[in-house]
Amino acid sequence: MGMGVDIRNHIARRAAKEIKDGMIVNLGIGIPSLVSNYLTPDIRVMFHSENGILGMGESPEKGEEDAMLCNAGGFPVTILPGASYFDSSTAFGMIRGGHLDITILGGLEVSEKGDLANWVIPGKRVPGIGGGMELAEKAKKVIVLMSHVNKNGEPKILKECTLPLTAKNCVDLIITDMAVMEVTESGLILKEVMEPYTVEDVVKSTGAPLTIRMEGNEFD
Amino acid sequence: MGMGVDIRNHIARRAAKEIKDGMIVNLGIGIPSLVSNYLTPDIRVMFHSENGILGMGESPEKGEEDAMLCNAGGFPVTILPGASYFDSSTAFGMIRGGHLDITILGGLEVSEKGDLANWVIPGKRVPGIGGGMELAEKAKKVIVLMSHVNKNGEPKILKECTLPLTAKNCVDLIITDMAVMEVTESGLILKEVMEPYTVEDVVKSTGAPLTIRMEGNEFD
Amino acid sequence: MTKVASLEKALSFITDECVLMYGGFGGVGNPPTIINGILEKGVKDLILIGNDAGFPEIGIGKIVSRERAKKLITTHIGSNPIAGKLMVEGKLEVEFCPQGILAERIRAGGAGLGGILSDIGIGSVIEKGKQKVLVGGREFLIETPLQADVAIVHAKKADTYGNLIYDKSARNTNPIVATAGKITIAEAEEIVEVGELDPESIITPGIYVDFIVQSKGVDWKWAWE
Amino acid sequence: MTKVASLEKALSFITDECVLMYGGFGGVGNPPTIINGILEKGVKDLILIGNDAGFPEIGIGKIVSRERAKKLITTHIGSNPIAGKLMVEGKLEVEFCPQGILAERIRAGGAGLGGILSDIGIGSVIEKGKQKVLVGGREFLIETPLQADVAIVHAKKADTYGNLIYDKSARNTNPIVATAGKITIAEAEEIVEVGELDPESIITPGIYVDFIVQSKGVDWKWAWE
Repeated sequence: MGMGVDIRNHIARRAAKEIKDGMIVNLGIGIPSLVSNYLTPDIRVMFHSENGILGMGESPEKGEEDAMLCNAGGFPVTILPGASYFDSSTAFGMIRGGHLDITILGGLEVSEKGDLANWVIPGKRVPGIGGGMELAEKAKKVIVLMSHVNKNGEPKILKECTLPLTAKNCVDLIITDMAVMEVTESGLILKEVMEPYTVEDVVKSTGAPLTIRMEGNEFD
Repeated sequence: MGMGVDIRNHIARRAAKEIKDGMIVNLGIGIPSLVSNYLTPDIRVMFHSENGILGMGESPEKGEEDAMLCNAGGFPVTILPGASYFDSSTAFGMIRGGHLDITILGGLEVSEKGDLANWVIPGKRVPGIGGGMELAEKAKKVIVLMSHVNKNGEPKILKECTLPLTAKNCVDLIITDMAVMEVTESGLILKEVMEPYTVEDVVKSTGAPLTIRMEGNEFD
Repeated sequence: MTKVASLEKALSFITDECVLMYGGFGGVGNPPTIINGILEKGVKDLILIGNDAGFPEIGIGKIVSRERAKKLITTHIGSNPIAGKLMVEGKLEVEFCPQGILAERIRAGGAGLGGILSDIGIGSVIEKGKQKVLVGGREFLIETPLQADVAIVHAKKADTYGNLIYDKSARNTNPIVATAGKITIAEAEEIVEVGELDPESIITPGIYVDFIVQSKGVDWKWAWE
Repeated sequence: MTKVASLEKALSFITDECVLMYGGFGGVGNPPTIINGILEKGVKDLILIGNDAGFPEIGIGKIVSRERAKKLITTHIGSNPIAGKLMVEGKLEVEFCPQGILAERIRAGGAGLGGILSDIGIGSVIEKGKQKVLVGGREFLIETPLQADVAIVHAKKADTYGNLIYDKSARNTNPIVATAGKITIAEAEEIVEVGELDPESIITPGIYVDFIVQSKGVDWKWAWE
């Protein structure tokens, strides 16, 4: 997405605030995978992985990797006390059964109705669907982390997505380098604006109407 | 069925001959449950139970029962080396997946086409279907053990069953107190006659035509 | 963050007319402490879902024998003659399902599937009231998923997060039942701290368990006694 | 009665154009010794079924990269760019399936179900070519079962009857894949006598396994290296 490391980490830090003690959370690849770095020690979370782990911990130290203990992306992880292993059909049974409190995913486009497109760009190679559809459709809360605009400066938050959908009406919260927006029945609510942007910057960079209802204030 | 212990054991002993080394076998309740007593030590069999055991052994000694180790009938069992425990959905996945070499079941009626009725007598209380349908439909070989006639002396082996069916076209072999009969595409083959009966006795007590093709001989 | 709860707390979710699913097979693996608690609390008109009706004085059978259930979705009731008597008298509605298909319907309920396609019982009374589909030229019954307001299971050990391991054949239907409750209550013979169970040995991940109750142990005579 | 076999014997069942299902997820848990054996034997035109295409030089990825497969039923191929290139060039037919639904289709194949009903991907490209049914007023896709001529899995330990236990997250799709082969071959890091595995700890009962091959161990660099 061409965002610097600092901005990516900033988005991840903001997303971490959505995670409460005791939650079961699945993190997608990319920026979402950074979120676990920003949890405070009082927040005990069970991280879920599609390949069959509940209770992932931090990445191992270099040299301490275990070839038989990896996350869904194939990268080495550790486990925390209380963790369990199971097969992938069980891992997805948990997802479809509605047991995930939050999934945090990357996005290519999000519509004002909460439609998510994040799996294929026409004209580019199709990488496949993976577990994204199930996570987007079935997690209790879906948070999308992405850059606010594409590399041509065009909005990625739109009235209607132009790319093939991953799932309809699934996104609850969008966190970008510019803003935090909630998806509601009546459209998008702008809740926070990131430094150094202004409300006007955000509105200009968003392809759908925003209702402005910032923390502690109410504009309309 | 009003058959004496000796006759029941005799039927069970004959059924045991059908079991070959290395087979996976499920025994129903009643006479079938006696079959395991008649296996010779060279025949190593994995006994399967619907509640989630593969590799059941003999009944425990009195006083050695384990309340947490029972067969599908709720009676105490033991396990052999190589046994495993799993849940009931897996136990039936094994059955439907075609992994059972033989199931030995009781019967109320069997037709010449191999239809089996063994679960409900109209007018009597319906006990339920249990796992019998899946065993009868999906085991590679289905052997039925029963008395040749009912308590009124009427045949239980018929051209068509009169009772509700457990499964159609499923029975491969019938072993009774009078005879051993194979079910084939072209009807029932009488293979053996039990002491003290004659071929004529068997034919008279059977409600379907029998082709007589005894061990080492051929009559027609 | 412990899920260990008093029996009273756990029972507060089990109320008149609720859909109660129970683990166990032939009495073995039914959770005895919770079942006795239900009887003592006086809950009635339960809709039960489980493998069988136990024995008259063993396991779930006690709830059936004492007429605390109005409906039972199960595979057979032969081991509990009182269940059969109540059925004939019209005091207990019974819906029979082939045993492995009941297990799959429970699993489907827990795993968020819309149902399964089955060829078990085609052409028999099992078809009654069920939708059929033709797939690849073959006919299948649509067997719908089963879920419960409350699922109760019996475990050998639980950690305080609700990870469960079972005891030999008392595992039976418990792992699938544990997945299919809106609320799942596990009765455990032993409760240990998080981290004490080998992650490889856990059969039911704690994600499925909402409350853990200390078992008072098996209190009945067994079927063979 | 031992199922331990030579690699050569096991490979005799894996022939040109056969349907080969493989356990593993992102390379982890693919059986390396069997995969290398397939490459050395020169088997071609395989129809592969498995979670992903591995990495170009890791696990099942090697079979794809070396153009030994004509078709792949999978969930994503993003980690193996050569798979994407072959797909675009028309040299590899790829059928995509949502990840959990692929797992369920494999499980259904192993468990003798006619299929499952799924609401994943309704209204998307996933619907393409699939039957739909309306159950209780809701629309579902019929997802059909998957089986294979040969299923290959990787285990930590096997006993000579074929009971298997797995190693941490390398378990992933292996237990379901083990159930869905007409012939199932397990590659095990360690082979022990019958009776040495705790019956409670066995994940794949030996009933599903036809042959056991001694693993030569993981021979590749991992994705993160």
